[in-house]
Amino acid sequence: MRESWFKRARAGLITAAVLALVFSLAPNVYNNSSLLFMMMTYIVLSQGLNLLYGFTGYLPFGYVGFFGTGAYATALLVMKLHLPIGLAIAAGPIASMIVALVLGPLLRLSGAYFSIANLAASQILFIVIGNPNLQDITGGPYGVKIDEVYNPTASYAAMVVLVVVVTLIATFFRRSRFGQGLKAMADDPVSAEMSAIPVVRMRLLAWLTSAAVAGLAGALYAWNLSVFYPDAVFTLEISVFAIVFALFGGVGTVLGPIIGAGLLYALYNAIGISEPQYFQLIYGVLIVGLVMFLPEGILSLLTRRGINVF
Amino acid sequence: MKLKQFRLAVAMAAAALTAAGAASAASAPSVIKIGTLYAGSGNFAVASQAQYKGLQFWAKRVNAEGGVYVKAFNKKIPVKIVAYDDQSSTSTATTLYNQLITQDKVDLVVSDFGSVLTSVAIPLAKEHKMLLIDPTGSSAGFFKEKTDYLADVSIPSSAVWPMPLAKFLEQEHIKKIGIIYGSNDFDGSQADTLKAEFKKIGVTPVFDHAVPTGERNYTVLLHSAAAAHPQALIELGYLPNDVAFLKSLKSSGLHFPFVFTIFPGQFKQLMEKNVGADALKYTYSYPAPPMIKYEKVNLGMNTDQFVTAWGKTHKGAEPNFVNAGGYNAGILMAKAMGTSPKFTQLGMHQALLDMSGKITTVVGAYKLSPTGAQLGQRLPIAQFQPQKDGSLKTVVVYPDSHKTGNAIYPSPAG
Amino acid sequence: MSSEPILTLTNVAKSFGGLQVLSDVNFELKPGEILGLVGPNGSGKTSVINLISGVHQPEAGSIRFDGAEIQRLTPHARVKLGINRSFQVPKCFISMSVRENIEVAAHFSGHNADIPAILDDIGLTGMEATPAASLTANQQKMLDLGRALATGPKLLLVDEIGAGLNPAELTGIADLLKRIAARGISMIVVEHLMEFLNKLTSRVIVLSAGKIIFEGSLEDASHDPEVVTAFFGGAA
Amino acid sequence: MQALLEYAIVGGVLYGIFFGLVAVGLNLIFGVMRIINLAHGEFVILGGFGAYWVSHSLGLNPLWGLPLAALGAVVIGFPLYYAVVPGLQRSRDPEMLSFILFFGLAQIIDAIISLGFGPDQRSLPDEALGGGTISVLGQAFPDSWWVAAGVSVLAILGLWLYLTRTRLGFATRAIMANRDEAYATGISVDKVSAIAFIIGLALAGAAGVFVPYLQGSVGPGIGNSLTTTSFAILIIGSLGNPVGTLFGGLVFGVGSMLMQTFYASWSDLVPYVLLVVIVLVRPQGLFGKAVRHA
Repeated sequence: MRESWFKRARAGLITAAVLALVFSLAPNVYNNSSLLFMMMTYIVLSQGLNLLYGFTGYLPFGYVGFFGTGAYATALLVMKLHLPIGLAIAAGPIASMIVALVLGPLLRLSGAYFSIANLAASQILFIVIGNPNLQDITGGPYGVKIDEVYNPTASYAAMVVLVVVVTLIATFFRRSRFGQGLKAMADDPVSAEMSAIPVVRMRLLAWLTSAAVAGLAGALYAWNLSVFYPDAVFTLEISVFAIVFALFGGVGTVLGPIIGAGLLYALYNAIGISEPQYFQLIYGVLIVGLVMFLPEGILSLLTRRGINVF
Repeated sequence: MKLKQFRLAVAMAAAALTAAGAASAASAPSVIKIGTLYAGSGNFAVASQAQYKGLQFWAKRVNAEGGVYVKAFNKKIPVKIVAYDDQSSTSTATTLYNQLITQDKVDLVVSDFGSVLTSVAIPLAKEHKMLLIDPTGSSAGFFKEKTDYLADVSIPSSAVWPMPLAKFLEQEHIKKIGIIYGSNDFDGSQADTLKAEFKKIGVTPVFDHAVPTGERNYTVLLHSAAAAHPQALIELGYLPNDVAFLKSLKSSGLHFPFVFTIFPGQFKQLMEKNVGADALKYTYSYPAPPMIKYEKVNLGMNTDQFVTAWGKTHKGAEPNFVNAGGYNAGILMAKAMGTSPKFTQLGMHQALLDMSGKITTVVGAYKLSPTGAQLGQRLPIAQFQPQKDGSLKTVVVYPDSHKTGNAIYPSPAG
Repeated sequence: MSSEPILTLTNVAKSFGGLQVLSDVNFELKPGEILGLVGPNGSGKTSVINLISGVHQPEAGSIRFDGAEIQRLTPHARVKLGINRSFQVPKCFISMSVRENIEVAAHFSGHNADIPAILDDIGLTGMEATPAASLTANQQKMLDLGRALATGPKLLLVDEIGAGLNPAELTGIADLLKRIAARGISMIVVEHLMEFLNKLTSRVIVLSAGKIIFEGSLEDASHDPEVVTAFFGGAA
Repeated sequence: MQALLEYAIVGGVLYGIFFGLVAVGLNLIFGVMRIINLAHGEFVILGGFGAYWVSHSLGLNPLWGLPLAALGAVVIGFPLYYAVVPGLQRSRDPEMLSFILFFGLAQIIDAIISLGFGPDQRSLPDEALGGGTISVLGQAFPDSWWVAAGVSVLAILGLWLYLTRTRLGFATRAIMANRDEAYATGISVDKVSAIAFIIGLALAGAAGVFVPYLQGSVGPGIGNSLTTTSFAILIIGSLGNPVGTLFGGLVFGVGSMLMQTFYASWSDLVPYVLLVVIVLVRPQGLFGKAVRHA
């Protein structure tokens, strides 16, 4: 009755393979690897945000909180405990999942209340981690430095792997009963309960997955950057970019966030490097225009023509 | 998945790459490319643009003379500045430094103003084996190990800035001291130095408080400080902090016998415009060139020449210290290119080291350590003393070698 | 059929923000039985259904289903035990097709549902691929019912399914509910339309201001002075 | 110690009253239209830049920024309302979509301010609002703080009178209570809502006039913190009730000042912690009836 798992996953496997190929070869063609790295980071973050927003309807405005938590967990474990970088990176998503568990009660809130409370929560993390009183523990506003493990090539490769992994997770969300259950919850949580869907548990699972993705992205970002200040990994701009990229491509799909992040981040650098202040204007207009005319993202232009978008 | 979908997936994923940009051309010896960043907005905008203007000023003058003399090619080559706006953001700066190095393939990288925006350039420069010319990033943390890829050229390491201040306070027997400082490398390392110096003479600050770098309202903090009754209140901040601090101090109606801030000594005109001469009177600061003059220089213009030349190209405006710092970075780079037998990063670094201790410029003595720190100039202490006509006179009160008058302490109230 | 009650409510009470919506509710339901639940607006009928289905939890009292206390269980756990409901305002998964609506419920409940049979029951055969969003309000009501049936319920709570239907449609629904009951599924039917209810059952409970004021046949209820006052007179 | 405590409390009351004004416009718009004006902070900033412009370019007293804010609210608010609000209210998820749309608007306003005024922080001359200090309990505060608090009380009182003593205000409250029923009773919902929208923006702009005094300066980029702080205050108070917002402002103001006085480096946490704790513990606010089942 249902297609085999391979048939269902095929689009995702192909997408992941193409992304892996593109980003593995790209540095040979274009060697600002910081830019390529950032593009991958935003693909991962947009997709991670999509896992929550696209499938459950919860828009995490403070998504950057998980990113920053992952970055700091990794950096501090290297600095303070001198853990090998691999272990320290593994701790990134764990730390962000712990934060997500603590913030779990926010999922009781609906819609905009959730978003704004999540935003406040990310600000709290930022203020606490960047607090001068905690300088001895977190480095406070003076930031952290792990240049002894600085390795742009290896961290780049790790980010390629993360892009693949997050594409496969999104494929699972898109093509599995689990994902269908999440969609049902987003449509109507009460009816979903009445379809035997364990709403609270599944929502928490999506929340944790989404947080872990951001935490891992943050961990790799910390490794790649090796010197950073709290505002570099907690700036609201990161949430904003992830939201705009995902919305632009189209949430609830696998390709949407990839296309949104890829296109817009490239545009950002085309315009943003020379005239950054115009970019904010363009983003603003883009958001307003999308909500008013294309709330499902650019991929909905295809959907409307009856083309099934993966 | 249908074939159509597959094609779509491939095309969309590939779009990211195509859009990311075209390959860049290799650098030609027909022009020397100097890459730098400036902040069009944010915390560091004002100071950063001042430094950038100083660098541009240098480039314009050099090009008017047919370019910079490069010994390795034995000819003059015009200079081109490649600059991007990092909006005071370290993450944007990271991408942009990388852009300068990998895409624009600049010949030399000059970091943006201040320690925060310089910090991210240091590992990048090291990774790409590029010499980072650092005009104003002076955090003590940068200069801990020997390196070939970092040279602080225009201002002393911020850890040594407050030494004369500590000595002056000791000389004046001021023992009850309050410190308010921005929590960033620049201000934090100065606060650390001050506290360490005080400790040596058995003084513990009666008020010691860090504020966020973005702090704009000191009203409440000033009342808390006043409750500790310090004789001297020292505020270490960036330019916007000093503006806000002095404004809050004035509107609060509080009075302290001795008030010190960093930036009025570098941006006196701007400060007078922003906070009023009234708020500045009797306060102390580090007077920086061109406020203090270096007449005998052996590289570039001396202070008076610099002020005059600047005025000619800037509608009569007076340059500030950071303008001079940007200019100074330019002339030192030019000197390095003019003396290094090889046009390589290591060659130019060696040339910068070889010049150490032999050169005085518009910002004073130049002395580069093997860790990249600048040890040349020490900043004196000056007080802004009101004159009969209501103007403020910058009186250098310490050390004796620069002294132009006596400090008025305690400052009269009202 | 056993004579043990499948559902027992004992001293159930519920309030919202200080307003007592139900107090001291006691009744039983036998397997395969259809019970009518009537009462004026705001008398607490839907609250009873919400408490049994787990959308809300009672402050006091117990709810036993199939021999076990369930008042602390989550709604989805109760669905797995065999309780389901329809909603007064249909709550379909509007981003999904008709078939997916039913599939999701069947999958998560673990019930091996006969989907073509359910589609046939609810009159949506041939519309499997239609998006739920483009169904008429009545069709959405039927889909809501179909979703409930897909979980293989032993007890079905039906909330004002007749509202807005014409007489022919009402007869059809009544026949359907009777067919479902004949399969051994117990039912509580909340309804305003007495004629419709009359076709389904003879046993009704009348609620007024959160209390049971009558239990018995519909015929007797219409002569009960307290019921008449609750519906037509006195303070609303 | 006691002097500091008194200082923090008196300061907190003034600061809090002012923040009541900052938040009250957001409250009105949310109450009437059920849309979250995430560009609220930016409208406050616009008010601040209006006052700066009036003061620096026209050489007038910055208080002329108040009528300018009202005028600006009409000029911006009227077309903005009809361009986006009715459409949003017909959409499938007005609350969430409005949230995103107004966020985009915030970005646009921020960018326009940056392009038009440059990136610098702007401040206003103290002398314009007196320049001296007024003391209560021996604690001196700048005149500007007292003026700001006074104007805030008047504005909030005015809004309260409008809502309780005028026909339009009555209609506004009817819409807050139940939009559909208001339609049914023949209230011209769009017109009344548009007026409420304009009043909301005008109040935000009016608050902005005093931001350079109370916050030290005004500049692009502080919008987010103003919006979240307003949201916290709105939730502490209650929806739709201007007096509740004043109360919320006081809780925030006094809390904030106490923290600034005794644990200054943690004081930035105040609005965020208040917000998170209150939405979790008591989503209906400390000072109101339940308006939303979360």
